[in-house]
This record gives sequence, C-alpha cells and structure tokens, in this order.
Amino acid sequence: MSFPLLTATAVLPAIGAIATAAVPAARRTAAKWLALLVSLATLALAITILVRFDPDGSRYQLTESHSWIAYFGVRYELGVDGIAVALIALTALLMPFIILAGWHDADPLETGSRRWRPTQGFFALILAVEAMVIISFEATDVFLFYIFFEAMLIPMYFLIGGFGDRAHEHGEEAASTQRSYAAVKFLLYNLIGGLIMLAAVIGLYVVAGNFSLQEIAQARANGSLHMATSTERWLFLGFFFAFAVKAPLWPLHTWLPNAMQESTAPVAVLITAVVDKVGTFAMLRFCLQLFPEASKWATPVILVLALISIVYGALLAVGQRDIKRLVAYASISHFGFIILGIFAMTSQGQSGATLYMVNHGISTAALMLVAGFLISRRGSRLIGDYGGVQKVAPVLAGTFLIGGLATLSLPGLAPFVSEFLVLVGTFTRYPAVGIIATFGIVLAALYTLVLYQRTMTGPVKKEVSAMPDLRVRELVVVAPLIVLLVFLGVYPKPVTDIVNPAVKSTLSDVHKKDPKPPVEAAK
Amino acid sequence: MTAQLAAYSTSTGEAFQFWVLGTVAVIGALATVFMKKSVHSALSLAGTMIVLAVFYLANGAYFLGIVQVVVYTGAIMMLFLFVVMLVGVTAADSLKETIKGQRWLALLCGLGFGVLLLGGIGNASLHDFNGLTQANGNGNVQGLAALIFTKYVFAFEITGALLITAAVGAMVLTHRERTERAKTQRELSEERVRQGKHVPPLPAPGVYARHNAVDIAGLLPDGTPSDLTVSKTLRERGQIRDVSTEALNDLRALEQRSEERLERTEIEPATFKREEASQ
Amino acid sequence: MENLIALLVAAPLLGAAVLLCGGRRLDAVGHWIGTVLAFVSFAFGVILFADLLGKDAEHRTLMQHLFSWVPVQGFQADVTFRLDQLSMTFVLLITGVGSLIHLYSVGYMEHDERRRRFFGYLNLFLAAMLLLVIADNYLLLYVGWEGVGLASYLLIGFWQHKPSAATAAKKAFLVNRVGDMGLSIAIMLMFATFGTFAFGPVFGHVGDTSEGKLTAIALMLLLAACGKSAQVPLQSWLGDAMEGPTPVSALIHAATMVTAGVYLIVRSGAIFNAAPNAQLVVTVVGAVTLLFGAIVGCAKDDIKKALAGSTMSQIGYMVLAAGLGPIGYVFAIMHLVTHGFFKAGLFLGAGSVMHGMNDEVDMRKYGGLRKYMPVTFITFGLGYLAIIGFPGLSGFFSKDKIIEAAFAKGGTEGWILGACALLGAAITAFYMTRVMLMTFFGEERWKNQPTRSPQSPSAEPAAEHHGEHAEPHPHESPKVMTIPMIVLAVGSVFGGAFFSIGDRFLHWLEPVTGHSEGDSPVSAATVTGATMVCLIIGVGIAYAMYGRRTVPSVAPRGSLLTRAARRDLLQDDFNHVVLVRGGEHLTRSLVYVDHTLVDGVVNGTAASVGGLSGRMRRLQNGFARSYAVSMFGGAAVLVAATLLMRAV
Amino acid sequence: MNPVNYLYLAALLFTIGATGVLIRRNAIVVFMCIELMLNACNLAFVTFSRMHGNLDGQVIAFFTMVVAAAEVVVGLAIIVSLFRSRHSASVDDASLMKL
Repeated sequence: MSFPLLTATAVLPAIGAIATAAVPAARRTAAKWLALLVSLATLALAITILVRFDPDGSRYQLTESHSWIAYFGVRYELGVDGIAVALIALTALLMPFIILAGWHDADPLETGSRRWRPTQGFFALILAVEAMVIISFEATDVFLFYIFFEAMLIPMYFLIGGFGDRAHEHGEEAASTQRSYAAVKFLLYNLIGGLIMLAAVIGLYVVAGNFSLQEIAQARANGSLHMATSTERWLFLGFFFAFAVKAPLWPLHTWLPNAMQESTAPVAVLITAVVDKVGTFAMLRFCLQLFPEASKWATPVILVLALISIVYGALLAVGQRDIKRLVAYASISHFGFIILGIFAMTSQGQSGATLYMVNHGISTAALMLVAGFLISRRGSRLIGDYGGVQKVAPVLAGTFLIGGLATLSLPGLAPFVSEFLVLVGTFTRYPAVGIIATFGIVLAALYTLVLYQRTMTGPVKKEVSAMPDLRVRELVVVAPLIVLLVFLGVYPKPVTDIVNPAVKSTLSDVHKKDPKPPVEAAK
Repeated sequence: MTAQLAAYSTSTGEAFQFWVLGTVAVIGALATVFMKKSVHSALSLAGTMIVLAVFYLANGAYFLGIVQVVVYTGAIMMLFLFVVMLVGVTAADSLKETIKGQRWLALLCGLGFGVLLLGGIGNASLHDFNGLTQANGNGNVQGLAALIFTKYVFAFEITGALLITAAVGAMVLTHRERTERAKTQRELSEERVRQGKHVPPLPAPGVYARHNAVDIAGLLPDGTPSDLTVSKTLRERGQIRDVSTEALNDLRALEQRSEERLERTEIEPATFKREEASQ
Repeated sequence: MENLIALLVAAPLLGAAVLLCGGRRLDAVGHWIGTVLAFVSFAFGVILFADLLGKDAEHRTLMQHLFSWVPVQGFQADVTFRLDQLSMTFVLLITGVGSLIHLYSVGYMEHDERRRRFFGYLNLFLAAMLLLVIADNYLLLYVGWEGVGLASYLLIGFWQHKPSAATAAKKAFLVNRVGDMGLSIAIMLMFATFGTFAFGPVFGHVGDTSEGKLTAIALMLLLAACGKSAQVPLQSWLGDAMEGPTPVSALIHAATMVTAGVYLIVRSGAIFNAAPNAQLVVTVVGAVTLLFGAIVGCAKDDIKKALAGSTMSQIGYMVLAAGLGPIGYVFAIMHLVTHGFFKAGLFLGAGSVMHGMNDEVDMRKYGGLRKYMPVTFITFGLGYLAIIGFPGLSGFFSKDKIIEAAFAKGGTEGWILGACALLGAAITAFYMTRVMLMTFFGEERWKNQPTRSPQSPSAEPAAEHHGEHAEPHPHESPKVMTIPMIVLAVGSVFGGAFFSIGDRFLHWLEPVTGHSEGDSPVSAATVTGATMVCLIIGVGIAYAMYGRRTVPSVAPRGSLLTRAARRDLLQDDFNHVVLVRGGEHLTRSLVYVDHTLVDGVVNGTAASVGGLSGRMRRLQNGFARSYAVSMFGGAAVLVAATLLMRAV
Repeated sequence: MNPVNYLYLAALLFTIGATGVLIRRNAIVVFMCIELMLNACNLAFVTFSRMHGNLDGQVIAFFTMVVAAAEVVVGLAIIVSLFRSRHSASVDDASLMKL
C-alpha cells in the first residue's frame, strides 16, 4: 500500500479549511496566509500527481480502494485518468490565485454596512470547495462521486449568498436581497438536478448491483451486464440532467448569470472555472462510460442544445449591461463548445473539450479577476459607468484586453487550440453543426471588443480619472495566468499528451472511431 | 377474603359496588368537563377520584387506594382548588366555542376513539384472571416495596429527582422578585395629594353593624353602594355583595309593622328593587 | 541556414515583448529598439535571399520544423516554416518596407508619449505578418492571419481616446473575423477531406478529390481573402482604418497586411486551379472591388481616405490577376510588390503633408504646397506617376501586365474583365491627379483660416504641441522622415523595370506559382496603347476639373454618385441598417426572452409552490386546542390501524 | 361480573377526559381533564396487575401518580404566571404559535 496521494490531495485542503475556520477572529491576516499556504501545498501535491501519472500506463492510476458501506457495496474508490489529472491540476492551480485575488473581499466593512464578513469563513469555504471538487474528480465510485457532487453546493451556497461586491448601485440592502436570491436559485437548480441524479444512481445500483465505475463499465463492455434500452436511456437522462444543470447547458443556464453577477469575482471564477467543470467532466466520465448506447441515442438533441447555448449565450453576452453578467453568458457559450466537443464523439472533439475545460478555466479566471479588480476600483458593475480606463490604468487595461482576446480565442493564446479542435472534431462528423458553431467565434469577438471599447477606450470619464493601476498583489495574480495562456497557446502538447490516451479509451467505450478522410493525404 | 374472591370472578357485592360507583364516576367525569365554574369541575373530579380509590381497593391495590385518597384527592385536588381560588371562584367561563368546528371535531374524535378503545378491549382475549393472592401474600405494601426498591429502583430515583426539579421549577415560575422598592405610606399619600383625587383615605366597607364583611360595599348617603369601599381584588373579580336594597327593605318593613301597630293607612309593602347591581 | 527562418519572426517578436512588457523605463530608447530589430529581421531576410539565389531554381525551398504544436490522434499541426520564392518575396517586402516605416515613425510619432507602445505594436505586426507568409500549414498561417488582425486592431485604435478610432478598430477586427471564419471553415474542410492541412500534402492530393469540395474550400479561402484584403463585400473597414496613425496606414493598410489575401489565393493556387468556378468568382470580386475602390477614391476629400480607396482598387487588380490562375499569379505578386513601394511612399508623403499642416487631412484646405515641402512633393509625385502607370515607372509594368492577362483570360469574361481593368486605370489616373492637384498645386487655401475643420477631428497628439487653431505654416519634415520616402520613391520608380526586364520576376516565381501565357485576343501593344489613352483621358478630366478651376474649400453637394461615393457607396449604411440595428434588436429581444420565458418558467413554478404553502399555513392557527384535536385524531387513527393489523 | 368492566370504565373515563381537554378553554379545567385521563390509565394498570397476578402494574400506577403530581405542580405554576401576565386563564388567549 503506497502513499495515498489522491486522498492526500483531497484531504489537505479539507484540513486546511477547518484550520482556517478555527483561526480566531482577530487574526484575520493569519487565516489568509494559512489558506494561501494550504492551497499552494495542494498545488504541489497535484503536481506530484501530474508527475507520477504515466500517460501510456493503465487507464486509471494511483488507484485506492477501501470498503466503505459494505451493505450497499459502496466503496471508497479513487483513481485518475488523463482527463481527471488535467482538471485536478487546473483546480489546484487556480486556487492560490483565487485566494490571492479575494484577499480583501471578505474583510469586515468599516463604513456603513452592519453586515459582518467573517473572513476566516470565506477562505475556509473556498478551501472546502477545492477539496470536494478534487475528490469528485478522483472518485471512481458513482456513489462517492454523487456525495461530493452534491456536498459542493453547501459551501458554494454560502460563498454566493454571504459575500458580494463591496459597493452596489442600489445600496447594501438591495445587494443582499439579490445575493440571497442568486444563492437560492443556484442551490435549487443544482439540488433538483442532484435529486434526479440520485434517483438514477439508485436505479443504477438496482440494475448493476454495485457502484464501482470500472466494474460496471467493464461489465457493460464485455456484455455480462445487459441493460434494457429504455432503462439505460432513463438512467442516462437522470445523470445527464444533473450534469447539464451544473455545466450549464441551455435552457438550464439561468442560475449562472445571477450567481456570477452577485458573487465576488474570485467566487465567480470558482463557480465557472472550477465547479462547473465537474459537470462537463462527469459527462465525459460517467455518461459516456456507463451508458454508451444511450449517449449515442441522445447525441442529436444534445448537439442542438449545445449549438443553442453557443449562439444564444454569445448573443446575450452582447446584450448585457453588466460586466459580470456578460462574462457569465460568454461562459455559457463556451460550455456549449465543450459539450459540443464531448458529444461529437471524435478524438479531436473530446481532446479539444478537455483542453477547453482547462483553457476556459484559465482564460475566464484572467478576464474575470481583472474585471473584479476594475469593479472594486469604481464600485460599479455597469459597463456604462466606465470609459477611458486605458489612459488611466494602462496595465489593467492591457491585462483586461489579453483576457478578452483569450475569451474570443485568438490564435496564439490557449483557448484557440481547444476551440479549433472542438470545431474540427465536430465538423468531421457533423459538418453543418461545425459551421454553425463557427459563428460563435465572430460573436465572441463582438461582445469582447464591445466590452473593451466601452470600458477601456474613449474619453476618460471623471469617475475613473483617479483610478489606480494594478497593484503588486493583483499583478502577481494576473501575470502567471497570462503567461500560462500564452504558453499553452504556443505549446499545448504537454496537456494533449496526457489527455489523448484517456480520450482514446473513452471513445472505445462508446465504440466510435474517427471518420476517415476520403483522401488519405496525411503521411 | 376479598382477595380470594378477587381471584377469578368477582363477588356480587363488588359487582353491585362497580355498577353504582362506576355510574357515579362517569357522571363525575362528565361534570368535570361540562361544569361552567371551575370550582364545580374540581369538586366533581375529586368525587371521581375517590370512587377510583375505592376501585383500587377493590382490585387489591390497597396501598394505591390509600395513596389515591391521600395524594390525589387530598393534595393535588387541594392544589387545584387553591389555584382556582387564586384565579377566581366565581369567574365562570362560557362553554361557547370560539374556534370554528373545534367542538364537533373534538366530539367526533372522542367518540371514534372511545368506540375504538372499547372495541379493542372487547375483542381482546382477557379471560384468565389469576388474582393477586400470592402477589399480595405477605402484604401489598411489602410487595410493592420489594419491587420498587429492587426492580424499579432506578426509575424510583429518577422520579425523586423529577419531583425535586418540579418543585424548584414551580418556585422559579411563580416567585416574583420585587424590582422596585415598595412605596412608603408617606409617598403614597403625597402621590394622592398630587393627583388630587381621594385625598382622604378610602372609606371602609361594611358600615352596618349587621354585615361588616370586606366584600360589602359601603353605602353612599343616597343608599347606593360605592365600590371604592371594597378592596381592589374583590372589585376586579366582581365579588361585591350589595346589601343596600335589603337595608332599605328592612327599614320599610319596620315602618310597616309600626303602621300596623298604630292602625295607620296601608302603606305598600316593601318592594324596593335596585336596578341591576353594578357588576 | 534553415535555422535562420525562425529568427525572422523571433527578432520582431522579441522586440514586441520587450517593448510592451518593458514599462516606462524603456520610453527613451524604445523606438530605436523596435527599429533596430526590424532592420535585423530585414538583414536575416537578405541573408536568406542570398542563400536562395545560390541554389538552382528547383531547390529554392527551405523548410524548418520547430516543434509539434497540436498533436491529437489524426490531427497533427506542427510549427513548420517554409521559405520558398513566394515567401521570400513577401519577407523582403515586409521587412524592407517595414523597417523604412519604423524609421519614418521615429520622426512622425516624436511627440506621442506612448511612442514605445506604438513600436511594440509595429514589431508585433511584423512578427505576425512574417509568420503568415512563412507558415507551412494553414493552421499556422491562421495564427499569423489573426495576429496581423490583432496588430491592426491595436494600431488603428492606437489613439484610443478618440471614440472614432476605437470604433474603427473594433469594426476592422470584426469584419476580419468574418473573413477568418471563412479561413477556419476552409481548414476544417481540408482536414475533413485530406486529413491534413499542411501545404505539401494538400496541394499534392488536390487531384484525388471532387471539384465540388475544392470549390467550397476555395470559396471559403476567398471569403478570408476578402476580409483581410478589403474586397467587396467585406471592404467597409478599410476606409475607417485610416483613423490610425499614418505610418500604420502606410505599412499595414497599404503595403503589407491588406495584400495577405492575395498571398493566400496565390499560395493556394493549386486548389483554385482545380476549381474554375471559384476562380471566376475571384475575378468578379476583384473587378468589382477595383471599380468600387476607384469610384470611392474619386469622391473623398480626406487625403488618406482617398488613398485608401485607391489601395482597395489596386488590390482589386491583384485579386483579379490572382483569379486568372497561372496566367496572372506572377503579375498579381509583382503588382503587389510595386504597389507596396509606391503606395507606402504615397502614404508617407501624405503623412508628411499632414505633419506640416497641423494634421489637416482635408485636401480642400491644402493647395500650393509644392514650394513649402519640396522633398515630399517630389517623392509623392513619383509615387503618383508610378501608380497611374506612367510609362517607365513601376506601376506601368505591373498594371499593364495585369490588364493584358485579363484580356488573355479569353472569352466574353476576358473582354469584360479587361474592360473593367482599363476603366479602372482611367479612374485611377483621374483621382490620383485630383489628389496631386488639390494638394500641391492651385492657390494656398490654408492661408488665413484656422485648420482642423470640426468634421474631421484628428486628435493626433503630435498636433497638440503646435498650436491648435493657429494658421498652419507648412514646413518640410525632418530627415528621419524624408529618407524613407526617398528610398521608397526610388523603389517605385525603378522597381517595375527591374522586375520585368528579362522577366526576372517571372522566372523567380514560376517554380512556385507556375505560369502560362494565355492567348490574348489583343496584342500586348494594343493593350498598352489603350492603357495610355485611358491614362491621358483620366488625367485630362482631372486637370480640367481641378487644375483649371479653383477648388472650393467647402465640398460642393455634388452629383448623386458623388454623394454615394462619399459615403463609401452606402455600404456602411447598409451594414448599419441590416447588421447593427438588426443585431441590436435581436440581442435586446433575446435578453428579454431569457428573463421572462426561460427564467420565468422556473420562477413561476417557484411562485406557485409558495402560494400553495401560503394556503397550507392557514392550518397553523396557533390554538393549542386545535393542534390537540389533530393529535388526538392521529392517535385514533393509530389505534384503528393497530386494531386492523391485529384483525388481519 | 367480569373485571374487564374496569377496563371499559377506564376507557370511558379516558375518552371523556380527552374530549374535555379538547373542548374546554379554561386552562385549569383542561388540566383537570388531563388528571382524569391519568387516573383512567391508573385504573387500567391496576386492573391489569390484578389480571396478571403481579404487582408491576401497581408500581407503574404509583409512578404515574408521582409524575402526575410533579406535572400538576409545574403546570399550575405555569397557569398562575400566565394568569398574572394576562389576567385570564384561557388557553386560546395564548395563541402565539400562529405565524
């Protein structure tokens, strides 16, 4: 029994969360530093996983397995394939930046408001979310996964409902009511999804007799476990619904804009860059492996929904007046791309989708965090309240522009690679879908550039004329992200190498092969 | 000898006793529920309890029978009466129902429940009565004691604790700490003067030699009683006896007799009625 | 030797990185860093050129494989460079003209406090443009393609405090994005068809696939080209792009970037050759744009906008030529190079004029400037002669060849295209003469009147230093600006002759693009003659209108055509009404739908649940007794249940 | 006569007590009704102990009495304080559980 690396990676932030929460109220700064250190340590562990993981090795590695609830055959089973490794790395990577960016977001308000912001709680909750996300990336036992997939909601609920932007156009009261509305909406949507999934999980247990992903998948593969078509389809829908809510897929998306709009920028990043990824990841790992036939059966509908998400999200992003809402709708559009890539069932599409999850995490983090810095300076989320920032705070504007360019997936930055892979992968099997999806890139340019033009360029508004440029802390947050964006845009090979084998085996699960080009010109 | 009989069937004596006293018990229970004044309820309940005490005895629970009389009828019911007095004996609450449909629901439930219960007992197989002969062999009290202090000792201790707690709790609930210093007589009088009403002390009640009870209002010159003369508590409970009329009637009667003696013309008999008393 | 190729890109890229991340401490030397690195890149180009010349014509192709970029199962994108004659030509043009314009900018942007960043952007542009032309597969080309788009976005919007500039930049990027969409779809098609998108394999297997597919690919490539090269219908951005500083207009929107479309078509010649229908479309687009641009050029009073129109039409010539297939490829490129020289020269001249005239751009407020800025006058004049195709100058050779080729296409379309080309030549002569006369001849209309007419507010910070509304006192620009102009003028005078004497250029490019002499129904001599006639007619009319009469300093209302042309032939209005307005309505209604419908359904259910529970709440009336009743009833039910259980 | 009748009587008394609890408003009377129910139970216990011929039933009845005593003490105390605070002993007046 070697050192349980995966467990350690998940447990460390959990302990960190408890420790942070236990820091006495007076020692606020200590709590922050503690949280930061824990997240960095977790990152170190994640990197160890990355190193120990052998892309050409067996499908699931670093596995751990202990009996948990013997009566139901629930086991504590962990294991990572390439996709999971990539996403764990992403999560662990983003956390320090999120914490650093939210350094002052949870300080008690000195002026006016009576609302006390428990700083320790803020950082503890963030770490708790990290722990749960990581373990749900690792879990290969359906029940285990389900538990943490749901438990995630609790800390997220408090993060959204408890901590908002410092200033608000309608005053503190309105802000708190809107916050709680957003939080409740978030909770309800995901809970309902989760409940339906729970039904499906139980159904799966009734059919399969245990919860182990690998066993069931093998049994499905070698035909020893036969499911009636209708059963499989119902179970698939149960799982997919939950993941589609989390992802979020049109028309289940409306919780995301509210949640991202009302929560502080770091929490918004946490939602869209980390937590939502669990949904898309789970589609890839559970839906496709457990219910290959049903997945193929549902593909057309899902593709259409994904297309709608892409175009619809982009169009709505164009129509927004609120910076954070805009980013939220942009994310919806991007999640459409991810789901498109997953269900295109081609190696390019799925590798692209996985890569997309990573890149979207980084790019959204960059854009959203800078937006957060901007908002914290002016105290308004409305695009119309800005203008000419570029002249006052060039560095801020520059980073904002780079984040935006990443969002519109400019070649040379990371998202381009993944987006193009998804498009190509889709196109080779469904040309029409691919072409329609391509319109997304034009719209992306539209909303990004409109946002940049309205906020950053033009004559300097007098409210922003005294705006300070990025501080050191903020620069420390943004710079690495940008470097990463450029690096992964120029040299994504490290990630693709890890991901490709996993995607290959996933495709073999659904018995799909890449369509062969009529002319075999590739050497 | 009752013990022997109590074994299997019951003597006709007990049967007779059951039917008579049972009726009494039920009537008492009903009275408890339906009496307007709580005093009457309390008394009828006491009656029921005594009947039950008798039944205990008849069932060979001698100790319990006595305890029932002493503790319940003796202590608890007295406690009840005491509280009733505190709240007001005469305060009769109307049986008029205020919650819509409450009474009918209650009666329905009660009826259903009762029927079910009786039915349940009816079709339960309860035939073999092995009486308390050997259980009470060496005395009922000893038997109980043996059980209480061996088998049920723990429960016994617990109940002891419970009793103490209850006593303390009752004290905590009822005892009221005086928050501000009581006003001295001087202050009171000064206050009266400042307010300018009832500057002299209130008139005393029971100004007649015949009744000098505290609940009789003193009469004003015109013969009407003044409530001020009665203590506040009684006034609030509306327990003021009004004797003004009968005093006047007596006077009139006296005159009448003297008229008869002196063969004067008829004077109409004493028919003074005071218009509805002030309560 | 191959390894030098990467350095071509690396040098300016390094410059961009250093300048943009360097911060204020580099403000003092930034512009020199940029310029030097541009020249370094040029030097590498020359070295490589010499190396190529050393080889024999067939082996003049250098390949450099750097690393595997995106490896996913079948999808193999590598970072590989290919340097053949075609790329080489562009490399020299880009780095050469680029370096000169860097030099020019040192003077032009002297008073701009953000000069360092300007040079950073310029270097970024050079890097991207070089990447575009030396990429060995379409995906890598796409990177360069969007890279230049980004650079031009940044440079057009360089004076971001001007809303007009910011808008123009956004417009340029968006229109280009539409083109890029074409490119990416083309790449997808290639991958779906050939399983690869590297030049070699794709062109090698063109024969194995159906013409339909090839046509589709070709049309998508054409869409991309239209976006980048401002061809109809995606031309609308070029005019507004003149909001950028003049060197930018010279380098990006005249000499290099806008010609990328032509490069794309010529590079993909193999595909187009196999798709004649697509080629026809290309020629049509070229012809239409040629006339379109020319007409617009005639109506503009803004000197830069006029030149922009001319750029559009000149690129129309190139696209037309490229559409003619092997007959025209070489001439397209040749015209591209010569055009690079003289158009850059013209723009620099215009910039120099503006520099001396308080950044006045309205030609109606110029006049008689020749004695105030002689160098500018001469260089500009040479450029002018070159572009109208004055015999002996470069434009003459290149344009003439294209017109010949157009006729050589044969058939009716040959005649039509040739006619268009001739007409274009005439119009070119007209509007260029107009520009020349209005700027350098006639009486001095800028005397005793404040410049900076309000309708063209150019807030170039350079202006803020010499007084705003003072009467301008024209002066010659500093050496650092005039030298590049002189060099370019030399190029535009002798370039054409040097290329076409002994068909040097033809032999140089033939191995890559291939060449075929079409059988022209009319002899070369006749074509030349016709061109000369058109030229004379155009110049004559222009002289009659602007040389003889005095030019009113306020634009006359003009004919319907003129007014339409001033508004870019209503293209923008069309876009505005159809796309912008429509889009706004669409998004607004969608936002509404999202809020009411998609969200409303959910909130509705929530509300109904709330109402139900509200009604349930009435049961809790707070009376202990009614609770007791329910309790008692429950007890009764329990008893009943137990009894039933017993009974059963 | 069959001693089962005692049980019937107990049931009857219990029901009457319960109904009383439900229909009376005066807290004291409600309390008395509860006592009535307790006594009915006691009677049943005693009868049962006679049936089974052991004294456990009586012991339970005994405990019941003790508990009842405690309960009465506390309950009456509550009533008194209630009466003090809101000059009435009606259970309906203390209907604060309503939202």
